[in-house]
Amino acid sequence: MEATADKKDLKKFRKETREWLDANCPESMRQPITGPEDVYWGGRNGEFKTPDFKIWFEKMHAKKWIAPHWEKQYGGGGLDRMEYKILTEEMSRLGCRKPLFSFGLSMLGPALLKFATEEQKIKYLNDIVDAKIRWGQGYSEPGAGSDLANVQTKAEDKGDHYLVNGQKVWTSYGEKADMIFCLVRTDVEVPKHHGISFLLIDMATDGATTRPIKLISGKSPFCETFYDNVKVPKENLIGTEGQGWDIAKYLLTHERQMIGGIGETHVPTPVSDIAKKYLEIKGDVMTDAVLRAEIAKFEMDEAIFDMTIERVIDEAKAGNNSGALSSFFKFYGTELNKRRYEIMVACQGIDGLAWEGEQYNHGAIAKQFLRTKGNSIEGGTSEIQLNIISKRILGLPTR
Amino acid sequence: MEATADKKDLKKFRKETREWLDANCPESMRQPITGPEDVYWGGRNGEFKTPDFKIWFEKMHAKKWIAPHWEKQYGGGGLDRMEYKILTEEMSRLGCRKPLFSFGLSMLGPALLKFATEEQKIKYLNDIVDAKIRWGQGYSEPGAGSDLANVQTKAEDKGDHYLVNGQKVWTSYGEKADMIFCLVRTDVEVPKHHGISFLLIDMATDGATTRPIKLISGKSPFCETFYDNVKVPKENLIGTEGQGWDIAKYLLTHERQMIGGIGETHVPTPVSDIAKKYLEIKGDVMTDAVLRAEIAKFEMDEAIFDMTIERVIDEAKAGNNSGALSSFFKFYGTELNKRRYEIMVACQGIDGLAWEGEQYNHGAIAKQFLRTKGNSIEGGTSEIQLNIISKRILGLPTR
Amino acid sequence: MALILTEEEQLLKTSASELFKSKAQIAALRKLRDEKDPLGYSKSLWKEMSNLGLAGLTISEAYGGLDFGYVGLGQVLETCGRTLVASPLVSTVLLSGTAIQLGGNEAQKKQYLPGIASGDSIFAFAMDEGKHHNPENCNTKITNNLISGNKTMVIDGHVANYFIVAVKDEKGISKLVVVNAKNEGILVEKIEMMDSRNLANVRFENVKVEDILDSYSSSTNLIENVLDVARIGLAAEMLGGIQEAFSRTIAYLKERRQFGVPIGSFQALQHRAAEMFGEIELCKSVVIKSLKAIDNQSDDLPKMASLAKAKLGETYKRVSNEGIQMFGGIGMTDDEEIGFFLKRARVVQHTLGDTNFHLDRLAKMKKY
Amino acid sequence: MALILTEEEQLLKTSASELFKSKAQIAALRKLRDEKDPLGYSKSLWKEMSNLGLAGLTISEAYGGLDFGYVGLGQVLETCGRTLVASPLVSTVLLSGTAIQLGGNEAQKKQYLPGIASGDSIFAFAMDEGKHHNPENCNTKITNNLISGNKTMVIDGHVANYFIVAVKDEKGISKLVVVNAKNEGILVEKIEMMDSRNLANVRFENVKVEDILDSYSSSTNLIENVLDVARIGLAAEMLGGIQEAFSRTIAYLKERRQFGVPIGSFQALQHRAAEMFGEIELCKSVVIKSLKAIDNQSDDLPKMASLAKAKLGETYKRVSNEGIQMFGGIGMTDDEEIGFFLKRARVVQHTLGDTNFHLDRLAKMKKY
Repeated sequence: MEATADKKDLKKFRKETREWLDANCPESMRQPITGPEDVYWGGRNGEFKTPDFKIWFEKMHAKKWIAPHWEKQYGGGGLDRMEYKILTEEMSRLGCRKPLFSFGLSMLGPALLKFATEEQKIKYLNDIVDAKIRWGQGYSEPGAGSDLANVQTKAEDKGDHYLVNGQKVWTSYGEKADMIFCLVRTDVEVPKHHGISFLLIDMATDGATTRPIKLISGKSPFCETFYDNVKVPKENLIGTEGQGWDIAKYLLTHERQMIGGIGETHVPTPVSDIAKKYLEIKGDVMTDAVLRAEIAKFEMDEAIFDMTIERVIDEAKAGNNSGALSSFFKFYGTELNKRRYEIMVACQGIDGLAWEGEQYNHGAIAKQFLRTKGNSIEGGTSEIQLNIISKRILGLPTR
Repeated sequence: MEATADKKDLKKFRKETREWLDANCPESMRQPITGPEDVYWGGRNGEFKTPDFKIWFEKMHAKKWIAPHWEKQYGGGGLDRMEYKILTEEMSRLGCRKPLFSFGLSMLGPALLKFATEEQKIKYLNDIVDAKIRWGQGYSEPGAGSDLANVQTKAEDKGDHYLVNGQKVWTSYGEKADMIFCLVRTDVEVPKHHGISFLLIDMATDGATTRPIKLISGKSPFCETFYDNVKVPKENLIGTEGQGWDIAKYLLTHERQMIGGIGETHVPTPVSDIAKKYLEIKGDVMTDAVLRAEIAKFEMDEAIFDMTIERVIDEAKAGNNSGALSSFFKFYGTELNKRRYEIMVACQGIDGLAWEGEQYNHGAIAKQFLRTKGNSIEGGTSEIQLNIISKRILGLPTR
Repeated sequence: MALILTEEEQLLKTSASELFKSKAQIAALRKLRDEKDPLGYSKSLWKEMSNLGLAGLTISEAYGGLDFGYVGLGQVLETCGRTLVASPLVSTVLLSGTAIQLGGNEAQKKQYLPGIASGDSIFAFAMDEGKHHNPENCNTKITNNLISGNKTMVIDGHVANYFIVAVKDEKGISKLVVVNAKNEGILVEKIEMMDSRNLANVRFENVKVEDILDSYSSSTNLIENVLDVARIGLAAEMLGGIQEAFSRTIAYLKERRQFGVPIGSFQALQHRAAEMFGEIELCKSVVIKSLKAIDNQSDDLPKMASLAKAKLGETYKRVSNEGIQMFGGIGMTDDEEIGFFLKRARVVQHTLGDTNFHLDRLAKMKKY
Repeated sequence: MALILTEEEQLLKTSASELFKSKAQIAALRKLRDEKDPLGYSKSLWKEMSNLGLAGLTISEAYGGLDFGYVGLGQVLETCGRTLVASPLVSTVLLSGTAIQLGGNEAQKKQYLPGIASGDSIFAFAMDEGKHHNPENCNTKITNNLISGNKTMVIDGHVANYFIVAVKDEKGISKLVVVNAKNEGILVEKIEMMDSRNLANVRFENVKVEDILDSYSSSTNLIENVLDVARIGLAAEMLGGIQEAFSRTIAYLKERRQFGVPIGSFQALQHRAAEMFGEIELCKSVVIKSLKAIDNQSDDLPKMASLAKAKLGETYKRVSNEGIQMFGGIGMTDDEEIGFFLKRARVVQHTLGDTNFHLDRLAKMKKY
């Protein structure tokens, strides 16, 4: 009987949610985003691109739906699992954008919820929800790509603060970050995984600087960040000294699922529709038979990958925890995306390889294509994911 | 002027060779062979399938063309490099079969020529040419597949003889072999590569037995051979004690080139011709577009692989030794052959999977298809070849 | 429709698995092969399977079945795939049972389905007429209730009590008809296949027809529908074979030592294994989703069937090839069982359309 | 016809290689790109190349060339491919020079070839009219010695002194015509491409024609023959890029350390590298054999051209993708040069027919 009562409540919640969203979400905030400049990132220098961005953020903020599933004392909406799911579904149904894009919400938040002190949670989580701080991630270093634990950035204990020296790379939009969550080495005596700590660094501190990295796509979505005798207060340590590696691993699992496409609500245009636009079709059949076969195989794998996400979520709901699968999702999702763009470029022929010019949309396809090559590198390379699968899931021996 | 004289001589040699072959090779010995039962293997129990086999062997034997390029004291014809090439070309032009199939000629012979004593050469090489002994190869052991040096079969020094105990596998037609050339361990104290010796064992000796291995193709072209206190005279050792690994490596290079298709004169039917026989074609285009693309890619790679053999031979003639490439040829040639048979089975559909019945040629295609799966395992697996390429050619580091 | 099994379905899977574990290991198939068994399956096993209700899983209770649905049948087929169980499940239940259930009228169902559910009647489904699956290629004609034509690849054709035959009438309209195997004019030639099972070529010469299955919106749709259900069922069987071949390969990688270490410690093999693992995860998803599509009478059935048969065909090929390669020389021997999966993979690939056929069909559905 | 280089050809390759090593590293291409150079190539480098005779390699001595042949030109193109040298070699020498040499009459050769051989005239070859290479798609018409139509992907179209244009006459017969770039009615739009080189879209509106190239057995064959020669030349360029990208990747595998060891010690990467090595061996063979086929006027030219362009396209794609992946994050940066090969691989793939186009053409040649 209780279950029935619950169901009724959820039905009501869905109805009210939909009505509220429909009444409050501006029309322009229901359009797909066109790129990373087309969203509100918040932060000390955060700007609303149009008044609608501001309206939408403030409405959702007042409703406590910036972090709907966080507890109320942290600025969250306190929704339970089912309510949160319904809200997500209804937003996706109406095409509502997220009111705030934030690595604080998607990456740092989960770590704080699990590892921070109550005081830290109240301070930082509320700041995230209020869009006061724009966060960046500082894991990778020049010498350590896949070997993430090879952290060389040092944080020396100076009593009331750490003195940080070193360099990070691959910080997304690092030049715009107010603060960075970092892996630093606090102990050089112990084995490399044990001497790492998780530290929050304010980029306004003396000695902290950034430099954008230009990619093969011509764009610079990442930065190098440099730390030259940067003083970081002790209270900015999350967890205990030496716990950094555990926290990082916990977050990487989240990140992998994101990059692999899990939780993506955005449904891309079928490549076969794109192909039909650009390629010769005779009697409903593409004349480029080789590409046609490649597209059919791609669409098969894409459709079945989506089913796999669905299945694994269903299994998880039924209590079958398949956490180890995140490596598989990261691997397969990014390889699929690379295939997608190879096909898109092949479909558009020489036009898809133009770099500039209005009629070629300023080389958008060529640049996106190049960007996808990084998918199987960032967030743990495909090779690392395959290592993890073979060891943790298949139990194959190491040498 | 000397070069011109040489050229004239060669022209004459070619003419005479062609005339002799045409006059002496029976018509039935110019037909392609249908299988391993359709050739003359020689040996103590050797049988000629038809009188033509006997005629052809005896004519060639009298002409000293069983081993045309070996020196005369060993029963060879004493032909030089160019003459031997011309003879091969003319035989292939007329479709003449080899008069004798023999692992003695193709595998043991080269080892004896390089490593045996003069006495051993005179004895064994002449026996090979006279088809007196049918030879088998005893390298692999049950516990050692790719790890060929892990030889467990022991040969103990008993003064005038070795006492051999152990087991070999994958001896081609082992149950028909009169003698076997074997790797045996003569020293267990030294590192594994150094304690191996190369021994000739007469299978008529007490304690030597064989058992056929049935393959997934249903056929038994290989044997296990067992050695239970087998006494082998000391003079049957080739090279010195402990030199076995060097001899085996030398022979494996020969074998790899053979399996990879180098030196094969047999030109297989183009798969596209086979496809046309079994698949629907509309307006000169196969309706199975996916298979069509696969065939086009296969024929591309096959044609260019042939060009690569041609190029590497030309480079070798020009003094550019590419011996290390034998691993590449073994790898690529066998993988190509597996692709060929996958396509052939796909072309013939369910008919290609029949196992018996006259109208399905007694399952010949299905059985050949299954047999090809061993190509990338025997004579050093594909994985071993890739290891060799990455280490010896590319110079990639070992761990 | 969550993509998980109900408790009942899980239970069914377990009990089928226990039965096959004791009665139908690969050794049983080997025995049928080596003894050149004229039936090609074990009658006593089929009896036990029927007693467990497996033959009637998809048949309504009204006709003696359990009305358990195709997700359930799929679990049994998957379990059969694990040890390559030879039984009339595909011919009689998956293909013919489905045809009668979907296309038969009340009287026809009453007449045929109870025999199927009890395991007493063996049915064979005669569809194709060439070496490649092609439903459009049908030259078997029906005139005055008599049929004539040549059918190929008829599973269990040599032991069937009844045939369900795809024919065309004078107007060129496709139909499914029921023929009693005892009727005159039927010539059956048994073909032993690579996978140690049997197909038959069946010649019909003016053979009397018992029934025409005509209780479906359109008979062309009926045939496509039956084929799609069967393709999904075969995909479920393939899933069992793929998983079994893969887990045997992984076990071998852990056990076999070369150069002083287990070969499973070589990274090149590890990555190939990890990639296969991913492909198999995909296979699991498309199989359960397509089985559910049958039970839910989804409009997507044709698409789901082609996705399932194409993907499973591709993966079975890959996993069975890698199985042999990773087992090495041992894998090439008849004594080792991994080769049986390679053989089954190829035969089932070419049953009811191979990967290429279904990729092409998927492209056609989307008009490209 | 042994598949090796003569001493002269080897010497030529070495001297080209030395020139490019000092004057045309990838940094030179980067500079042209970053400065948005209006020509897209270095005039002084082109002058030096011409002084070395590179512009006249395939032109008869009678017209100021060296008559060195296409194997020689192929070595220079391969060397260009190694550092991605931007020059008018493809547009002017490989495409247009070949067209005039093959299709021009005595007077035409006398008029145009010396300018090409000396490096003074830049020629652009205007063939395609869409985003995909398709010689059959030609809507540019010639009437009363005036041509009208739109051409796409014209290499060096923005800097050409002359155009060679594929057109159709009133009877629908294909022709190649020479147009002076100064003539009225020509609209050139320069397009900067992903590989930092330039193509142009060229619009011809009633433009006067200087010459029609008509000294070849058939003008359709002339066009196919020119295209085949150019496809092989591009394959030679691609071979250089493939080898360079691969050797840089191998060097990086030896140098880059992770987890305390060079990443080249990981077997999974080793096997992928070894497989690429094999593919590159194949590439070398088809390039030299097809270059020789040009010089020997082999009947096999169309087949050889398609084999070369298909195989090199496939391999350049693979090797350039693996290059980025194996370089990891560093490979994604513009500072590192490996990405330039990825970019060039895609543009050259879609020039004169991609791998798919040529696989299809090979199948058509064999009527399947």
